[in-house]
Amino acid sequence: GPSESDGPAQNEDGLTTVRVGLAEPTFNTALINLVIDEDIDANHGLDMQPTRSGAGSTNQIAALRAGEYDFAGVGTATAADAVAEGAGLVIVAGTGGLINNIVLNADVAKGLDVAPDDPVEERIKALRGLTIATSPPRSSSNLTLRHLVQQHGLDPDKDLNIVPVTDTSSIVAGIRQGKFDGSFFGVGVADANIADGSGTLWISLPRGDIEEFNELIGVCIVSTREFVDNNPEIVEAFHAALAEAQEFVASDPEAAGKALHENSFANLDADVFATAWEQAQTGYPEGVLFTRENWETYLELFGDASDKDLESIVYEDFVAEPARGES
Amino acid sequence: MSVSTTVTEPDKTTTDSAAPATAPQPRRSRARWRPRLHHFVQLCVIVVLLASWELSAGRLIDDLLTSRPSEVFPTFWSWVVSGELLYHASSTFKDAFLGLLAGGGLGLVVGCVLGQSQWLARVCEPFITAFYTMPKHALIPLFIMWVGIGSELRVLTAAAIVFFLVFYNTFFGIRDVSKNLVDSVRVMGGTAFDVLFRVMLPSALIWVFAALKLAVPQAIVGVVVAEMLAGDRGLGFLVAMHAGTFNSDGTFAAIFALLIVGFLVDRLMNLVTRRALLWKNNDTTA
Amino acid sequence: MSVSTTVTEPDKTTTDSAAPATAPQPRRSRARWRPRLHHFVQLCVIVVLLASWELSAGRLIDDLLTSRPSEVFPTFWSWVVSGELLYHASSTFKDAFLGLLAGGGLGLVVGCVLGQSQWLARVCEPFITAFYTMPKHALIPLFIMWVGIGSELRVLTAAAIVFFLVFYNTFFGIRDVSKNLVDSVRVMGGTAFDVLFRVMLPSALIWVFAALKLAVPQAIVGVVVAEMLAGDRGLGFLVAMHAGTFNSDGTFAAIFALLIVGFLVDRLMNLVTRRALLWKNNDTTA
Amino acid sequence: MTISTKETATSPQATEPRRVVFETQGMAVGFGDRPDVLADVDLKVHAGEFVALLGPSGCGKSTILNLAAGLLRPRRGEVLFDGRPITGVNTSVGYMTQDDTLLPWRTVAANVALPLRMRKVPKQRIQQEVSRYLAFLDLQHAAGLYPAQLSGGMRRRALLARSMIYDPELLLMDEPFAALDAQMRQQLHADLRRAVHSTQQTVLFVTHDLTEAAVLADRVLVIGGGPPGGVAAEFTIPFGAERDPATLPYEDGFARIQQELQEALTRARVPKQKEEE
Amino acid sequence: MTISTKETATSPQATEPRRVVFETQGMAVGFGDRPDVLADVDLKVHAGEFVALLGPSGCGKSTILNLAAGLLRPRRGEVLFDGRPITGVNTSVGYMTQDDTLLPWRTVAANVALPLRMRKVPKQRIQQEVSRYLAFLDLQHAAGLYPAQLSGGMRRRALLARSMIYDPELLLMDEPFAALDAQMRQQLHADLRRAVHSTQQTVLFVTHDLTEAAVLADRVLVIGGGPPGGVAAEFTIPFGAERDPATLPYEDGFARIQQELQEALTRARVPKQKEEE
Ligand SMILES: Nc1ncnc2c1ncn2[C@@H]1O[C@H](COP(=O)(O)OP(=O)(O)OP(=O)(O)O)[C@@H](O)[C@H]1O
Ligand SMILES: Nc1ncnc2c1ncn2[C@@H]1O[C@H](COP(=O)(O)OP(=O)(O)OP(=O)(O)O)[C@@H](O)[C@H]1O
Ligand SMILES: O=C([O-])O
Ligand SMILES: [Mg+2]
Ligand SMILES: [Mg+2]
Repeated sequence: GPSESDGPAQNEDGLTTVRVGLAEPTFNTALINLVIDEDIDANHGLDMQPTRSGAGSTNQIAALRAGEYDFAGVGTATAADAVAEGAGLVIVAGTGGLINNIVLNADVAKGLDVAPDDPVEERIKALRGLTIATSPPRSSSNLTLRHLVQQHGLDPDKDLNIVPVTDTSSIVAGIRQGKFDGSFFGVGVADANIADGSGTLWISLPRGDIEEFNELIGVCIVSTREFVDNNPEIVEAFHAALAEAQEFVASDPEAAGKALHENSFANLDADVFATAWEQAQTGYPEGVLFTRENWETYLELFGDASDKDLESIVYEDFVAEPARGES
Repeated sequence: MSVSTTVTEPDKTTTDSAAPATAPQPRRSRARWRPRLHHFVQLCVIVVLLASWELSAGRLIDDLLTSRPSEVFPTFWSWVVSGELLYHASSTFKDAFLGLLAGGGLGLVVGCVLGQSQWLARVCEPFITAFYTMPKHALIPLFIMWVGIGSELRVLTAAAIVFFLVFYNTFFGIRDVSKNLVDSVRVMGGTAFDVLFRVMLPSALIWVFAALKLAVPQAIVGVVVAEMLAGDRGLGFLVAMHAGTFNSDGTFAAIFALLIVGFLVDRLMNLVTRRALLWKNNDTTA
Repeated sequence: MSVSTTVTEPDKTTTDSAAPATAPQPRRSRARWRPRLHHFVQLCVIVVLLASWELSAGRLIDDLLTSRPSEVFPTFWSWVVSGELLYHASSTFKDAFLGLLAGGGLGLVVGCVLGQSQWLARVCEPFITAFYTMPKHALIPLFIMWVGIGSELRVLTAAAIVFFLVFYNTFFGIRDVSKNLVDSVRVMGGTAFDVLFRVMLPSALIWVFAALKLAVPQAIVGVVVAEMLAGDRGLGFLVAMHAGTFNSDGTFAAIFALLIVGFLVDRLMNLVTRRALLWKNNDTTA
Repeated sequence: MTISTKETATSPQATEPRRVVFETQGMAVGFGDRPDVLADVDLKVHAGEFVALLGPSGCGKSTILNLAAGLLRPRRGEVLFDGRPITGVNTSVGYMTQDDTLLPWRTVAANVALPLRMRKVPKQRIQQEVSRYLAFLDLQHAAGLYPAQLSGGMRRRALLARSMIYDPELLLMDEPFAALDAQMRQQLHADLRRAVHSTQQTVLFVTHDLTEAAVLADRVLVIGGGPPGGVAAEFTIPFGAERDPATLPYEDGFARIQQELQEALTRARVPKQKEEE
Repeated sequence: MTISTKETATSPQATEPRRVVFETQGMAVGFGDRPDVLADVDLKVHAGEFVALLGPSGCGKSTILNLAAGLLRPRRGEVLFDGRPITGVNTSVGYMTQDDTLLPWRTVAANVALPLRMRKVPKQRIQQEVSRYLAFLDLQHAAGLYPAQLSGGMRRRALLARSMIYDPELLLMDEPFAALDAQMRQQLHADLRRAVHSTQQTVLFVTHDLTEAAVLADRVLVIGGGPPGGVAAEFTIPFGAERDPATLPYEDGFARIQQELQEALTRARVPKQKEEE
């Protein structure tokens, strides 16, 4: 692949070009999309060149390491696993809490003797015996779902049937046809079911249904150790641009939502967007930080679930200075 | 190239006809296995390769990219012991086998039916060709929309791949049946039924077996790709899952499992086709 | 089956030898194309199939699962007009071609080298077999770890698949060269150089072309699977992306593109191999 | 035109009036919209007779056999079998073609048994007959082998056994030994004569090798002179039914017959019109 | 044992003392750890002579040709070419094997040109020679065709042209026409005799067809009596160099020779020991 040591180039406007690998737009990655759509990057001397592929976190990291990108948006769990295996990644921003929701097939939801507005404990226990689709084992979503049901006395291996889906292709159709009873995915996917009435929103993390997860950063932007060491000012500018986007969302969610819907989410039905944005807008961490507390919360919740030695990860090595929020 | 060794016995050189050349001979493959020089050399090759891998890992190449034998094989062994390997391998095989059965059976029937007519063949040819050559794996996302991500997906994928292989071969195979063979059976007193079951189908069977030699590995490829794209079991899932969590030991152990599978499948196919086509492969005379 | 039509002219029946049977004849494929009955029937088949698809869509089957021709073809056409199709198709072809070149070239060289020795062949056989039969697509996750998800991944995947096909065929092909052919050239005064370049390599070339007929579609499959697993361009990405966004029109349009690709590749391969193996396919006499 | 050598035939069949098994009357045949290949052909094959059709390549020899087997219809004239017109596939003949039509997936014994099995002959009877024929043609050791395991000569003998086992009224043989080497051909000539003699089999035999025709047949019809061709000459071969094909070429008079056949064959290559010019 | 027919040879070559091209002296040959296939073989081929080796299958005829081509070494004794022991591949011979060794990816002309191209003969010279040989063997129209487009007989003629074009001192031919049908074989016999006669080519020809041997050769060596076998009989064929292979069989005395060859061949099939019993 292209050598990582080629320093980022200046474009004709005097902006520094940086390559960013992103998944297809979901609300997990709304902030970085907002930065690009609203040209916030230019305010910080950067010209972000996004590549939006269908690739999951693992492939994003592979591409980053192979020198295809300077930054990539990935799930925290995948980043942590990679670092534990010696991948040498550094988090430069925490861009989202866990902006996931559980959506059930509407008929399945009706058939349960629990309602969508009953206490969250009841709603989780009601998942017993259901088939829920989510990302592959050990991805952030998968770990979170398992943890979630475990906390409420369900055995994720026995009491419900968790089916992994690598790409999101089957979710909407699957829920609609009853191929599975529900899904646990990033907001914006199964919201299509909510919008057309074939699905019922059961649990929403960005809405704050599960308090325990409020301190959790589920998605972040990473770069390589080498890039961060060689380009501290770019990393700082990158972080600052994202922080500006977060502030925009917090201060004027409607305008931010409008901008997103017009650009990155132009294909999304207006109702679907509205439902999703309603949940998602409160899910972005203040200052796009990834604090020591965030990391410790992650370890506490998921440290045991990983087969990697996450405890061996040194926070200062894992998180770039601007994202620590310690200065 | 090798010279027939059948005319060396003195009492046989007096016969005119080639008869003695055809006396059934003990077959080589039946001989009891005993280690030979090349087996030893093979062992050496393996040892040297593994040693250089082990020594270069972590020095010349990033450990994360290539793992190392001393970590791959214990991982592999732990799967063997825990039954995890058996679980995933049997899932892959089961789905491939079902796909083979469904796709192969359907391909055979449709091929036989359409293959009866020269004219039908000409009409269908471009469609068959297009589907035959098209990368069927690209249908997997569509299949996911149709049947979800369970066992059905993997079986359907394998079946779709196998169907076209077997159909194509049966279709063109059955049209390749010698008119002379058919005529000779009719003159002998054979009915249309005799012609179909005693000439057409057995003739096409060579082609079907040729197709199967391709189809079995392809069925496994189909299942493995489907497992990588979606699913929670099987050898393809094992590779994707370990690669997906940057576990190179596991990735290589899973690939090693697939290598063994490849080898065994090849040997098995040789055995099966050799038995079934005994009449074809046994030409001991030149 | 078809009867030779070469002895019907009166002035030829007087010749003893078979010479007249071999006078070059106008080739059928050179005849100017004109529509025939079966072309019309083919058109009908297409129309009927599309019509029943259109009519059943949304009634018998969920629109989301099968889309409908009236939506698929406008989508397809819009890609043609916008150049999107060209962009993705040329990406797929470029990567497949590079993979074919790299894998084929390397396979040819390594096959030639190892194929020289009977003994080497025996030693290597089990390793070759295992890698040959193994589902190479399972290496994609590993390749992703190695080279990322860009063009390199797709080229590497295609190359890995093609390498084994070409290598295998060259390796066993070169060993299949008739000893008689080699001896005859040596007796005529041929040097070792003559034997390699005038006998061995041309002999192996039949095998290489046989391998290519398999390898070209396989290279495309490899690239498409890689595009589906990771990437941001190519026909495989187009399928996966549209299926992934529940856009069944787009999914079918992309699959339709692959169908056309399959058909064109087959025709192209026939053309190329027919030209290259002119001497082999041209047996006009029985 | 009937050229007959002066010597009298020694076999009784050659002189007595006999039943006609196969006969064509004013027969013409052709393919598609092309002109006739054969026209005005009148020929007869009597019961117990061994008739050889000799002629250059493409003159229509195989076509005549296909007519007899009912695989082809004449354009004009009559093609009669046992006095009745042939209307469908003629299952009263045995047909041994030049190509190998043994079913490759059946052993020799199963191949030879096939006509009887299709005629629903009882199993035990089949076994007896197969053994008898295999033994007669020296194939008993090859009973369990597949065709691919046989030499060319053995394959020919197996085909012969299969063509004869159901006792067809007429045995059609289309250049059955053309692909074999001289030695093996000699051996099979002997086998064939022996088999034909002991079963009194009627044979219509196609060849373009004049020695083969002379060595085997009671009567040789030279086909040619076309297109459209016909029976250009007819020879009666006088050496009797118990002749030995291996030594026949060294007997007195044989060289004469060969030479006459050669001349007739050469004439048969020239189209009729040219001959008349 | 030398049986010579009484008639005197008419060609001058048969009587004059001539240079010996190929010779074996007390030669023995065998394969691996198995016993000798041939032993105590003394044979000579003189310049301009056409010698046929006749013998049953497996007796070692091809082995003798391989020795002459330098593709095989004797176990004992001498194998001399032009009086010198053969040490490597003998490029002074032309070798026409039973199998088709035309390179299938080269046209007829390119195949025939091959020996000259490898001998670095000037391009123009090559073209002339190729045309000459193709015309001589009636292949001029097939120059641009690939072997797969030829009939069996044309392929044989192309091989013959390729084996002769570089004017080898000795032409080795191993059952070159065994796979052809009788008619084509006859034609090629005539072509071969004509070619050999006009170039005064020395030939060592292997066959197991005694008529072919008698029709073509000046001298026939019957190989057999093994294992280990040797030269079991020798015949001089008296019909001279300008004979016509097509009519030779009808000449006086030919049947006699055939019969004698047949007897010698039959004896050659029996191992020596048994003969002595
Ligand atoms: N099915 C057919 N369609 C068209 N023409 C045919 C067909 N069968 C035979 N012919 C033509 O009829 C003529 C006679 O063919 P036939 O096969 O009977 O010749 P033959 O005497 O058996 O020749 P050979 O000795 O080469 O076998 C030939 O000119 C041939 O081209
Ligand atoms: N390369 C070899 N290795 C072992 N044995 C061989 C080899 N070549 C020939 N022989 C043996 O030597 C003997 C003579 O073989 P050769 O090929 O010379 O016979 P031939 O007279 O040419 O027979 P044919 O007429 O069948 O061609 C045979 O018994 C054969 O088995
Ligand atoms: O994308 C995730 O890995 O959750
Ligand atoms: Mg014929
Ligand atoms: Mg030989």
